[in-house]
Amino acid sequence: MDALFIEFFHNTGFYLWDYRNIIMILIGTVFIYLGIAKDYEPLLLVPIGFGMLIGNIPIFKGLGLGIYESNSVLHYLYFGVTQGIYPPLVFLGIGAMTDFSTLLARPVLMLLGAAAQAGIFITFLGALALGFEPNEASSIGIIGGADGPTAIFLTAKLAPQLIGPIAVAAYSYMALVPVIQPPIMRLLTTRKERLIRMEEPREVSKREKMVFPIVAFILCCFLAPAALPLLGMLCFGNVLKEAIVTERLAQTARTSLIDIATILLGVTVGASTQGDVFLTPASVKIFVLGAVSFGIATASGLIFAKIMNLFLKTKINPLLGAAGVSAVPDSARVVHVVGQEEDPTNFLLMHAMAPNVSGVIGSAIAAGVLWSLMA
Amino acid sequence: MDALFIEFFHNTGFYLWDYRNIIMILIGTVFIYLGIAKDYEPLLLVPIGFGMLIGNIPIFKGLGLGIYESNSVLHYLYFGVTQGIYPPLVFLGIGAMTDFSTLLARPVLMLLGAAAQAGIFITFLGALALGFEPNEASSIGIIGGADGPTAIFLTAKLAPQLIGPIAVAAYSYMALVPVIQPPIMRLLTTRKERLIRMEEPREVSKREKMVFPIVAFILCCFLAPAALPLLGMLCFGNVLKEAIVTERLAQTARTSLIDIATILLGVTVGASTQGDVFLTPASVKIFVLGAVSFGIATASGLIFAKIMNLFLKTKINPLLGAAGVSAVPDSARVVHVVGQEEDPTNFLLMHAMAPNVSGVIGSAIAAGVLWSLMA
Amino acid sequence: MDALFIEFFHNTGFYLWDYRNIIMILIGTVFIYLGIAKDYEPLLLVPIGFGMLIGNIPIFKGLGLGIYESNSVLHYLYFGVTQGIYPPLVFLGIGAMTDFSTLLARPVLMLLGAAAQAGIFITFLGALALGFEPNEASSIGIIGGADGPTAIFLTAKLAPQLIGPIAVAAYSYMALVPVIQPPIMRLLTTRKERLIRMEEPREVSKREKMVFPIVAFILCCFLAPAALPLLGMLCFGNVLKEAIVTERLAQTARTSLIDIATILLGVTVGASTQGDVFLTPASVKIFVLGAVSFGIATASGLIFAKIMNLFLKTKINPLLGAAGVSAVPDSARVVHVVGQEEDPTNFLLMHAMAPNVSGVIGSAIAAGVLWSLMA
Amino acid sequence: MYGIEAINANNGWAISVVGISIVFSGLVSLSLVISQLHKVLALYENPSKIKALFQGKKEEKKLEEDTEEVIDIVLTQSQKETFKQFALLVRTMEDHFSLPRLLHLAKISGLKDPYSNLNTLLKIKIIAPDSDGFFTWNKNRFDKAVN
Amino acid sequence: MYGIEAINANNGWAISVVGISIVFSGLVSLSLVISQLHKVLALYENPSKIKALFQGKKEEKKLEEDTEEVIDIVLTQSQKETFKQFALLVRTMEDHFSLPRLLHLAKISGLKDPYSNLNTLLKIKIIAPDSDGFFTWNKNRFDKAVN
Amino acid sequence: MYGIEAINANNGWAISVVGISIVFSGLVSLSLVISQLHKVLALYENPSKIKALFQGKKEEKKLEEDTEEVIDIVLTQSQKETFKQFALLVRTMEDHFSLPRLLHLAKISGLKDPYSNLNTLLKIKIIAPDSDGFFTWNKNRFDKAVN
Ligand code: NA
Ligand code: NA
Ligand code: NA
Repeated sequence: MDALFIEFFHNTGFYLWDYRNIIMILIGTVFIYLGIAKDYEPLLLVPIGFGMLIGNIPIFKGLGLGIYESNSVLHYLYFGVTQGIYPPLVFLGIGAMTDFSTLLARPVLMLLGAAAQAGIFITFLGALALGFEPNEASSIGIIGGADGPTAIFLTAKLAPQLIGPIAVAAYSYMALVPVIQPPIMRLLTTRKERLIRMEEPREVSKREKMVFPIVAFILCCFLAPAALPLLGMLCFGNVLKEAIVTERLAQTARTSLIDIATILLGVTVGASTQGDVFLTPASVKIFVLGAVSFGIATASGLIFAKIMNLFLKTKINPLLGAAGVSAVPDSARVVHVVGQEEDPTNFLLMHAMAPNVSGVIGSAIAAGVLWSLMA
Repeated sequence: MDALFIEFFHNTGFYLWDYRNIIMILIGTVFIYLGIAKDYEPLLLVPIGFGMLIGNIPIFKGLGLGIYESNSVLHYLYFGVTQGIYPPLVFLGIGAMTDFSTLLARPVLMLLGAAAQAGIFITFLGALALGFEPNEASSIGIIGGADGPTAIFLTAKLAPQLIGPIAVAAYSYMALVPVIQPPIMRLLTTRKERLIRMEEPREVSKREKMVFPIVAFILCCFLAPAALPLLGMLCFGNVLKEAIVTERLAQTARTSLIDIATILLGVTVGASTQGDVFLTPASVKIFVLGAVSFGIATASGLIFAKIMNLFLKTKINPLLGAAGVSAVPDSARVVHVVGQEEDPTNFLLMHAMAPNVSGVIGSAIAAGVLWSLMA
Repeated sequence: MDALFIEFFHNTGFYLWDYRNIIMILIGTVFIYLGIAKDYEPLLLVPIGFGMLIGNIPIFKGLGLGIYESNSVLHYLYFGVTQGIYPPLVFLGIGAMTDFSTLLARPVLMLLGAAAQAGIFITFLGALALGFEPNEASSIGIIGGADGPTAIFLTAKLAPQLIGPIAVAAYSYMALVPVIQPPIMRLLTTRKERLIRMEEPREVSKREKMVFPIVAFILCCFLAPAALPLLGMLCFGNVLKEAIVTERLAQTARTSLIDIATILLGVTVGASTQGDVFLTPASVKIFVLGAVSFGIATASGLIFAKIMNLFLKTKINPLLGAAGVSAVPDSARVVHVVGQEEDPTNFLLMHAMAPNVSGVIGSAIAAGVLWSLMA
Repeated sequence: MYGIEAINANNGWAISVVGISIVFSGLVSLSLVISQLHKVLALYENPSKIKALFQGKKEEKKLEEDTEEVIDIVLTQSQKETFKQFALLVRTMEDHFSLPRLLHLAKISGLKDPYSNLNTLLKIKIIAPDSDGFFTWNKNRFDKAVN
Repeated sequence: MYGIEAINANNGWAISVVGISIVFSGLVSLSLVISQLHKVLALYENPSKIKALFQGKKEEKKLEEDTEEVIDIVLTQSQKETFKQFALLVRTMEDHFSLPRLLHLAKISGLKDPYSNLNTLLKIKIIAPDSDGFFTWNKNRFDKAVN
Repeated sequence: MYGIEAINANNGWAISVVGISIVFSGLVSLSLVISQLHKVLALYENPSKIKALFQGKKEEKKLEEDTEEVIDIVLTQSQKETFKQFALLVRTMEDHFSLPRLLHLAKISGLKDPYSNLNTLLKIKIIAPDSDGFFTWNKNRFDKAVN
């Protein structure tokens, strides 16, 4: 019997644990804390954080417990990540909850959503310079897209072995947007610029909203067919939303369906960060590059906005440029808050949503381009 | 760099497009329009229509974008169609929302639901005559069942290569029921017949409703075991609905579950209609046969109702026969509207639901029979 | 044509039926009846009951109708059972609806949840004695855990061929808890004991509830890593629930997600009970052992409670011990009812929830231990 | 192969006849069974009806008794909210419902602090035990308490 | 391989330039299209507006007529409940809605006894047919009936 | 093989003893940890309580100020509907909530025209900024506006 006790003890976490598991468990706990206490992207940080706990319980191989063991439950649920199935489903839900009115009211703001994607490609160069393979570099660059599902989708297709670190980096920085962006925004804009008021957007007709997703889908996917899975579902969801008659489908897409996808995506991505595979020099580089790419993306958006002002009659508030990184809706919210520091009566939020959502489209296109150039 | 631009351009839809893609994109747009503007079966036409757009974006092979490429997201979602998994789930939801009261109140009306299925077998003969293989002919015949999930299920089992055209034909004609049926109904019935009023159905007890799905399931599946997947789920859903205590399961079955299945079924079936595989002579034949089968089904229902009147003491309104084709609830609604043209105070809708729902059972049995005779 | 009629007739249930199918269909009907009329665990008995009907329609092999035919729809849905995927999803939902307050208020009651698991191991010995293999004996023992998903999960991992009988036994006895437990409770407790009143539990802070699932998960899974899939999801669900900010995810987990998992789990487990594979001597032994294990579990809980009272200053009502078998919330409800027989003003329910939910954790740990010792 | 020839070759006529006959025999037999169903069930149903009637009476009496008493407890807004939700749940149950089942539903529906709130409901007699182990909802007192 | 060397080796510059240009051309062209969109749609929209206006008037007249009559039917509480749910459904439809569609929605939303209740609604003229085959909801009578 | 023999052969006794002991050690250690938990958390919690108290006072003052003013804007029925939904959302948030978060929730919950409606709410001061960058919901004005 003692033998059995000892055998069993050798299978417990108290015997099998490794300092890297402990580190990851602490990180996971911090993620959960940030999500709950600081309300940073809770819908993602909490599942990912708890997933980190699940993934870093010290387990013995062979029983089929670990996410990397082919017959484990986690492995089956992880399938939706590795095959890039969850991200389009999440986009379907996002499409079903996104209101493109502000974008339709002032299309020129879409350019800001394009400019901010410069972060992706500059980071791509940086990653190459740090010695990553082109496919890995592309996946790292996409972190600058500030769009979790897009990053996971592209990485699943180009560099599956990096899903963990890239997803975690992307979501961490998306959560830290309120910390990362403001200093850059203050640095690159003058008080006078931050005080600029945007005029009320024009009223947008129901029919415009209805036609938009169809036009946007055809146009963007003709240009970048590889953006199909993401943009297709995003626009499909939006059609369901705007076409009243399909409200019940839109409702399900924006509740049960996206929630289920989010839960499973979050917890499995978190569980994929097993200490031994996650705590590597590559991950450190990825985090550094990720931070850089967020900075560059923000800066490009701001600067491009200032350049636009040289040509526009009615100036736009350059802070809006920072919302181009997407990270919906946090970066739009940051723009709003920074704007209000100067003038509490200046309501920038709804205007910031335009570059914000076009940033989503922008990074989906960028992902498509990178995918097709690397594959 | 120019080289790269050119290479990329060669991967864009602007270079890869084919006139058939454009045709399908236009058809898809028409589907979406009919669904939204004309409110024809929007829950199916809109997803299928947008699916057609997704499936006809010109893409380059090899990346895993197309629905027919084994590692594409669309392919994984399409699995539920090719393996016939979505249709039973849809039937589960339909069962959880169907009220069989009117059927229980006047069981004789079930015969109309049987008669209308003649369309299936006559079309089957027509398809054979046009040179289709028996398995294909069966799948084409089932279009006359006017029941999308049933048609998709049988086709997935017997002639997977025809899923696209048969599903599209089935749903198109189901959507066009308000256009196809009325003329036939007016042609085959006299004004006097159309004026017949149905007596109030008797009150049906909760317990009857509770026992019905169990009895119906056992009886029908003993007779046609191959109808098991469809009738099993239909009756199971209805049990969950009628057994109050399982309301929460019925609620989920009739909302999230059926919606998710509908979204995925619709968009992937739509995406399966890639111009090159869809625009074929076979598809044209299928559409012709589909139209015919709807006509025959409607006619058989009407004529059988008139025959029944020769024997019944209290005559039934022969228009009800047209509701036997199922296409729930559109054909019942058509019966109601045509009836009101003659007498606006004649409320036929609830009576038409009886043949309507028995038409669903009828075509499920027919599908079972064909499946077992062909396999 | 006659030939065809005869051929078809040979494929109908009227020709293929076997007395065992009829028996199982009757059992299935009884399950549905108990669920609906007696309100015994309706959410499980009704799906399982109807699943029995589905699984026992006499079918001909080869077409892909039966749950054991690799290309049948039922087989695909059954995959979630055989791979142990549904149980963790169900636990996710349970976690998202469980309130651990009473447990946190009086942790000592957790011991009752541990004591009741003795039933598992004593039954395990009994099963060995009746000639079952160790892996089978473990799966049979876990019936005493009075926790359907746990039983199904462990059996799927250790003795898949027994899933049907073990799941049915587990759920039957869980449903029969109001019949099985009371006599044992009256037998093993004195009136004086049954009259003991529990003092109001202290108020539990939101933060305690928030930290609990994390602590519980890490602690239990370090000790028994193989409990990871079940406890991980249970605690994850509870985190989503307690962390307000993720309410929408918790909401989906406790509605659509658990309902879908429950429907599919119930109906497929039911369908797996095909007469020929289910009605065997082994099944009979399993049912006998199952009944025994429920009895022993109840007894152990009660007796342990009485032992605790020898050491506690403020005595606890030994009836609470019976709630340690989990079977949430029925056994807690039984405790409450039996308590009220003696004193209608003694409200034991909320106190009984503490051993009740710790019984869930207890049997999950037991399952983990057995799994790791057998595999 | 085309036309009649193809039909004959594939035994089309027989298949069609068999097919439509099966469909008919299925629905005909089902309609026959149904037409008898309610007669079979009729007998089985009466007792329950009577019982229901009987319970109805009992309840009225209870209500009258209560109207005298007063509720001497102050409820917070959030409590009132929760009580209203409980009221909805009870509406979905039989007149004489089981307390644990209500609690179960309350927890499933995510009502806040189901235990303590249920306790209060019992304390202020909005939920009262009946003679046979079940409980009844006293709408009367509930309205008083909530408004 | 590291630094500029690695970038050159992997054709990084070209890829980046191509990438960002595609992103821009995509969003620029899209914004151009959008900016024209509402002008294109403008014409298409007017007729509908006029029609809506027209219908609005028709309805007012109908309402006045009704106010005279009285509702001589007693409704159970549960009927009133269901009617309120029907009212909500109707709110989601056009002013002149199709009865079958309403029934369909009612069944989908799991209202109880949709048929008989709909029938009652017609009998007490809360739902009334209009001239062109559709039906309208008579809020006026509805309020009378329910309260 | 049967009986005791089978148990011995399969090392049954040891397995059972190990098994039950693990279960116990798991739940015992967990209960020990829990029993200490609230003491650990106790200290950590006080500050927040105080703060809450403090905020509570601030708000009252604000309310008083408002009661004078009047709301000089006419709301459509649908606006009122939406505002009520906003009210529900706010109830789920802290007293001093972040506007973007509210907007986010509003969009997630599919309220109609979240932007314009939120704007109106700000214009008619139902949502008012507080001193430290967050916003508060003025129930007082809300009731006036909606009823
Ligand atoms: Na972006
Ligand atoms: Na049909
Ligand atoms: Na247990």
